[in-house]
Amino acid sequence: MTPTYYLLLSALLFTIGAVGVLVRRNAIVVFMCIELMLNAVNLSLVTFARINGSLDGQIMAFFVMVVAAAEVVVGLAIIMSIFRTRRTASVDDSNLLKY
Amino acid sequence: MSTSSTGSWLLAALLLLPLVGAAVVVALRGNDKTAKSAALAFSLAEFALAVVAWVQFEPSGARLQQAFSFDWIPAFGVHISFAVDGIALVMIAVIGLLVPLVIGAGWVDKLPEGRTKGGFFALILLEQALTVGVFAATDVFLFYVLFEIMLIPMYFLIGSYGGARRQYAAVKFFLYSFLGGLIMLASVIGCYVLAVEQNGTGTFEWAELVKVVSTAPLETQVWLFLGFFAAFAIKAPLVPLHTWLPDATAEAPIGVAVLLVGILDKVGTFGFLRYLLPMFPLASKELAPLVLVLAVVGVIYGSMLATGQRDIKRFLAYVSIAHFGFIALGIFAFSSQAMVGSVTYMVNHSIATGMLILVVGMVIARGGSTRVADYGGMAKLTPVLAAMLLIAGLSSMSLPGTNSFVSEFLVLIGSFPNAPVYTIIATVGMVLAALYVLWLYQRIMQGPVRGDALVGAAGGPGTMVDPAVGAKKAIADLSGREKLVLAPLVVLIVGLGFFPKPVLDVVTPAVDATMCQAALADPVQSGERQLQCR
Amino acid sequence: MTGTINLAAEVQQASGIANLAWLLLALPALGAAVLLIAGRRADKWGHLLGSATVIAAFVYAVLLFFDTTSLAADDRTREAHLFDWISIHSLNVEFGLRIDPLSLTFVLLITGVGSLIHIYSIGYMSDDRDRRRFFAYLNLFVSAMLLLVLGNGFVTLYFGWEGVGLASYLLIGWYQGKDFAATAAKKAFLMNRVGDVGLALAIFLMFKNIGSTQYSVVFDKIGEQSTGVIVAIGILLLLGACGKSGQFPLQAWLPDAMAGPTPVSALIHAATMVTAGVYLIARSNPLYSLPQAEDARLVVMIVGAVTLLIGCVIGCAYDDFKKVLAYSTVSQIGYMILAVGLGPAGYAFGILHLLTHGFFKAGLFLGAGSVMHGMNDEGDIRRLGGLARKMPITFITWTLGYLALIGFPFLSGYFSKDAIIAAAFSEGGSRGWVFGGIALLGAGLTAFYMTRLLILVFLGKPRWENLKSEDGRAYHPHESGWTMTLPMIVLAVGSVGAGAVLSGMLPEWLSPTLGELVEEHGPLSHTVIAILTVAISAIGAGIAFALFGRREQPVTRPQRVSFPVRAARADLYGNHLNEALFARPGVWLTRFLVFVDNRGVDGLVNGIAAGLGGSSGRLRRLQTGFVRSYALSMLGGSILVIAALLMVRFA
Amino acid sequence: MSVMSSVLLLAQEQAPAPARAEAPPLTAIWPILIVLGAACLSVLFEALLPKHLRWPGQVVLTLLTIVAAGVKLVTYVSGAPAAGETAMFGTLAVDRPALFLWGTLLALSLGAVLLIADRSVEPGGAFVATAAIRPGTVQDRAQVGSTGMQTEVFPLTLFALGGMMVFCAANDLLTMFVALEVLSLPLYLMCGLARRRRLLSQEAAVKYFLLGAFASAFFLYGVALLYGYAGSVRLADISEAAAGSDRSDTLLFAGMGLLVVGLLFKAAVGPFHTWTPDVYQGAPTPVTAFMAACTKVAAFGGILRVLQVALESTQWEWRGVLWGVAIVSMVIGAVLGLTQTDVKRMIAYSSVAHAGFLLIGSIAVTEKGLSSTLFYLLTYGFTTIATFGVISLVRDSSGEATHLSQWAGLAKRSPLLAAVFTFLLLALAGIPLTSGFVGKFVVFEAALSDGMGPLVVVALVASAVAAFFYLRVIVLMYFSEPAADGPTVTVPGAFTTAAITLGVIITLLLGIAPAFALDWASSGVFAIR
Repeated sequence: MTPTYYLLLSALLFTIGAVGVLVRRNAIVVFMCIELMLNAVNLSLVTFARINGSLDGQIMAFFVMVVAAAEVVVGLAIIMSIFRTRRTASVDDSNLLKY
Repeated sequence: MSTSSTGSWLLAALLLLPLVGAAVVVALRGNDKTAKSAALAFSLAEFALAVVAWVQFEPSGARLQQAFSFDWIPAFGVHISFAVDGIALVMIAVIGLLVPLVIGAGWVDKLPEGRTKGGFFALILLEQALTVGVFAATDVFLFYVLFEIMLIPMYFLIGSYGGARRQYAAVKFFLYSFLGGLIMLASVIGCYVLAVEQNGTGTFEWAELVKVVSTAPLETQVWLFLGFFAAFAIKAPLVPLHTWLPDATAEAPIGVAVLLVGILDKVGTFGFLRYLLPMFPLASKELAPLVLVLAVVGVIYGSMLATGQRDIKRFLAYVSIAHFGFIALGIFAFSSQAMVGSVTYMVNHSIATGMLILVVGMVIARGGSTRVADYGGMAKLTPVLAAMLLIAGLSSMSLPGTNSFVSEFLVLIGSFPNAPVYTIIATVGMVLAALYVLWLYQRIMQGPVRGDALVGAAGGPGTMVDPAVGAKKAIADLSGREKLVLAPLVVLIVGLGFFPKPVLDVVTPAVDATMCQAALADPVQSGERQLQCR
Repeated sequence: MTGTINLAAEVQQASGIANLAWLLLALPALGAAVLLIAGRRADKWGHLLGSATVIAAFVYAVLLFFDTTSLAADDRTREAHLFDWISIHSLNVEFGLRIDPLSLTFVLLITGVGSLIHIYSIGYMSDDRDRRRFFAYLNLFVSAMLLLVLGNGFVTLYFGWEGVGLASYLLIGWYQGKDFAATAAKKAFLMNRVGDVGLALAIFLMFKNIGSTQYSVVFDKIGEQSTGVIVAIGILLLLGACGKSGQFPLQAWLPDAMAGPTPVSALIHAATMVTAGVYLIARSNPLYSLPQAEDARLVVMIVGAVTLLIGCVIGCAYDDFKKVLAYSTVSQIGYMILAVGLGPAGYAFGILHLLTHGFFKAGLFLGAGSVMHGMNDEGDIRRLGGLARKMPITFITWTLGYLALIGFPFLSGYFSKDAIIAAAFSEGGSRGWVFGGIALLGAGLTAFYMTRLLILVFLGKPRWENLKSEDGRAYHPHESGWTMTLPMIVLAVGSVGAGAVLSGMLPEWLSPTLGELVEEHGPLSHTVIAILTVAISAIGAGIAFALFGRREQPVTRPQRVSFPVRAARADLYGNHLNEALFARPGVWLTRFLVFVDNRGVDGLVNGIAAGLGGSSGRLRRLQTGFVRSYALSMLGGSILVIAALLMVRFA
Repeated sequence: MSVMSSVLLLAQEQAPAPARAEAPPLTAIWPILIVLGAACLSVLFEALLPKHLRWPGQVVLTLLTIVAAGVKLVTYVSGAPAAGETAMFGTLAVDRPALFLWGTLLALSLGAVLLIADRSVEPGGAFVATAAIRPGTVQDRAQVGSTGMQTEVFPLTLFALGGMMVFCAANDLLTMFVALEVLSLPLYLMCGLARRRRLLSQEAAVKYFLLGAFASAFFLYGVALLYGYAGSVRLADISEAAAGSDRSDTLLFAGMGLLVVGLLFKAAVGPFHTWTPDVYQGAPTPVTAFMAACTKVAAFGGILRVLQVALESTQWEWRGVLWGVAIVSMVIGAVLGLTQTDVKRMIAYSSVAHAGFLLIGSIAVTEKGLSSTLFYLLTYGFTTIATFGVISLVRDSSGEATHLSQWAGLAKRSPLLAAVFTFLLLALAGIPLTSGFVGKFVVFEAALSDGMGPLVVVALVASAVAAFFYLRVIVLMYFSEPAADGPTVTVPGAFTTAAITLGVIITLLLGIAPAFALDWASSGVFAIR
């Protein structure tokens, strides 16, 4: 089977993630969707590495994971602080800043 | 590199003196009295300098004199270079003349609370310095810079010292001019790019750019022309880009209105002469009909609207719009008579309309209203004021014997051979001019006494007042100071009406040079004369 | 044509006394300046100075006259160059004076009559606290008028032309407290400006085609121009003349001008300024004499004829002393225009009639002034009557002027008017009959309305006895002081003798300027015409006697009158016409334009601003504050970008 | 392979580079090393120093770091190869533009740090003592009064700064991605640290974080696709591949699109600007200043490099698209700014408009385009820093008074501040004799000479429209009567004064005598290795 399917899959995952960001209200879930997008990218990176026959893609995937982890740390911190304040994790509740 | 020619110190002084003055006046603003005196002193000194510069000027000499130049932004070949030709010289002289008068006229005006005379006059001096710079700049970039900076003091003069709707007027004025300026900026850069393409290194020196741009193909010239034209047409202003002027004039303090109409607007027509014709000869010829139409429309439209105004100051604005129509007509009729006429028109309009505005200011100071309907029969109370209004009016309807006649006559007779139809229409404007001037004079000065303030002073409506008595009442005739302010203008109005030669002699060579750069020739040739470019 | 050539050739450089010609302008101008600047300080002696300057000018004019007569006829055209006024390359407008028989004639008339009227005004304005200013204005007028006739080019003429217009504006609006006076003044100036446009355009045409505006050059080269140009210039000049001289269609301002003090009416609106049109056409005779100018001349004649009829007809119906005289002036100037329109055959007669008219019409006006002075400024002739006994001198002088005007044999009018009528007939053909006939008819009408005036004012019952003037005072008619009667007497003498004296010598005195007087012989011999004229005038006077002399006249004008009278009372609807054609449309247009400017032009600008503001206000609602909508907009944006990129690449 | 090793190195840069066969030339990248090293050091400060020493210690350290980095930079520049060189095995391209951007970033961050460090304007500084405390609670009210502040902001700043510097110099996309995160993550946190109005602050942080992460996902996917296209993430390789290859262009252009979107988001270019107003308004003003100035510089540094190095050969495809983006950005910025009622939001929209102008310069793929954009970044950065510095001074009882209505008649209360702010606004509007004008001028000049006339005209009209809302503030300050309970203007402490003065002076200097800066900006082009 050709690697193209993996590419399509990763595109699909990426899209799902993006759509998730748009439709889900809970900040945590939204954040998880973003993680999903990153991992979709990882998939395609690895696939391309396979296609191009070089390791760089795979290594990049590791980097992405690291960065994602860092993001999680920061993100959860922020989300926690606002959750403690508002007693809700719904991103729609925080819209004091507008217009 | 920095170059300078004889008399350049004069020009430098002309530029710096008002700046110093502004600084000093600001420093003194704590005490109105001293600040006022300082401002007056500086403006008078500036005027003296201008006179000296005029005397120093060699009409038969080089096109640009008293020049000096420094590098500013070598990367773009931008210089700080100033010089005057005949046209710039007369305008600078007019500025020098008007500013002291404006200061004198504003001597006792009441300002909005929290504002000091010092700040007011300092801004005026600053504006003076900038306008002098605009007329004297010989580097297009520098010209543009000053052209924009010039807006800021005026913006504050209108905005903080003006009438009820001053905010609206100030912002409108600024945005109009700023938009025009930005469009011009596009053209300025365009010219520069053209220069880079042609001789590798770009320059903003006016003389250089003229060489480069005037040889560009028609289409390029048209686009660049339009960019400059937009800015100048807004400044001048030509219909239909004029609507900022009535608001600005109506809201600005009298003195500022004088500077606005008498000096700032002239930058537009000056730009026609200094930039449009020499830099874009082909485009100028191509688009002349457009400008002529706008000009003639302006004459008729402005005159008719003037008669339709209820507010005296708006009236003044529309009168100027009509006059600017004449000036534009003269410039784009492409004959040296008409062009000289336009330049003298710029001078004379500053004098005549300047006086008209000042006199109206004195009327308003007495009647306490800007509505024409609040006045009538004032001549009985203030005969001298009436006489002044009439003189100013007669000059702005360009009656022979007043300065304006010479210029209007030159514009019309010079334009006729090339643009007969436009000229005929404009000539009809003469009748309208008489109409609006006499209309205003009748409404304010003649007939039975009208208006609360006046009737109060005259004691009962429509009563025949004995001026001796009227003078004792609230409405007094001109004070010594006011007479002193108006006297020089009256002298000039009559003097230049009979002996325009001094002005004509200074202006004509510059106009010839412009005609020649634009590759134009007189329609009516007196044979022996042929143009030689300088 | 021939006349023109040697005209240009003959211009001499002024020398000797003629070099001082600028004094003619300077003296009155100086007087005016001093009086205006000195202000109230000059109240004491202002009138004296004012009169003195004009009298001095007159004296100098007389000297200059004899100096000129001492020269050979061909050397009598002289120019004095004062300074270069406006000079740019091909355009050179010099400020110079042309001293030739024509201008000298006018100078004498202006300064002469001017002096008399200054003297008269001393008395007439004695109780006006602004008399000084009045004299200043009069001086200003004299100076401007002299510039008009003395200038050696069309631009200097234009200068004087507008100058007298200004003076006339100031003097008509003298009683500026009254709205009607102010309005009349404005009207006069505006209608004059309309004429001036014509004059100005004529000047532009000269510059375009001939390259100069100086008489010498223009008259020299005018012959080489195309017929179109010549006719155009001719008609444009005529337009100017119509404005100044109250000729059809610009006649409406002259009657209103009577709002000014009577001396003004006498000097400006009878004797001098209003005849400037005649001067202009006579001055331009080298143009009008050209065969190509035939059509222009015809137009001139038509205008003259029409005007003279209009004047007479309206004159018959008015009840205002001065307005009747005003319309009489209109029609008399009509005669002059007709005369100069006749070309070489008529120039001299036009000027002749102009002079005699200057005498008797000024006299008539001064008489009217004297009457009104004695009658609390009562101008309604129906409220006068039987004043002959009360003010004998006024009566006699006035009657002499009256006789002169209606052309009583061997008084001045007889010579001048008959000459014109004869010349009109001698035009020959149907034209001759038409214009001659009109002129003849005019003579009859003139006699009629003047007689009516005479009867209603001086003869019949004193209808004023049991009336009060509007300010409630009773009338106490009395003869005026000597300063007023003296000028009247002098002018009366003039109106009696001037014609006889001048008719002989004037034509050949003027010939250096106007060319030789061409004597043509029409279908009727001069004697026949003379008899005819006298007869018709007699008939006119007779009818007037029949109508007004025998019956008692109502104090108020009868309202139920026939159409012609109503029409005449309404100035033959001239004003209505102006109203309908220009004034009202103008007002409407102005209102419309003001609307357009506010709502349209400025509205557009503010509209754009408002539009931006509004759209901004709406667009910022898109910034909902919801993260997810932001994310959506980002996603949408990126999809667009990518789609666009791919489209650009693959399309 | 090289990528891997280099990135490993990058990850442990604070440690001196291990001796290897070919020792990487560190001289070029000392500034980065210093900044990142100091960042770690100041983390240690947080951990070890006693509370009362932290603030002074951190401030001193941060300022020293920036100065030291600056000195290193200057010393290097004097002897740097004109063509530029690569460091860290080609992951970093240290060329003239990069050096110029570094200089700009360091200078700007100096100003920003001064603002951040100020504790006199807001007693105890603009930052919350303990971000963990819930707003509205007793402790919260207590800590508003307390003069302590969260000094973690300093290491965060330094990390962000380091990330930005790497970002401008990154020579391959992976480095760029990592740098992007290194500069973004601290900023997310810093947004949430405001002492006053903590709800807004936290909301800003959340929004910025979620959207930022979302955008970096796009960026990353773009990287992946380009990697798939070119087989390498090196900019040079990508441009080579794009120049001539038979691979499917779909990958190229989809990747390019996603990549560019990620960058445009950071640069706050419309329509990817939606986070800007909210975050600018909610974040503590000093942080806003830092973001507005430095992030823009870094982001456009990256955009310039990507467009001019990697995508240069395909410019005819993407240029039209970016034209559209630039126009949208300018229009959004100018139009939406008109009706803003909050000064910080207004400046945010103005920054969107300015991003549009900058983009014009960036898509002119010429030396002029490069140098003009660099110059514009310099001018805009300083003006912005000073602007936010001034904004932070206008306060009332509840903290900063950012609502425009509170600014009415300010000129009467404190003429000096009004004058300074007016000058800065005029600079933003691009009035001559301010740096703003010269910046616009050079950018438009570059655009015109690259045949983008229509775009320039649009830009000019947009800046005329934008001028209106700057004028509106001036009108408010000068021509309106002050509100009765209007805000007071606190006398700025030494730090804020220094920052504002720095910004104003440079704004004026670059307006009057821009020659030297222009020469620096045009001293060289990107090194393509």
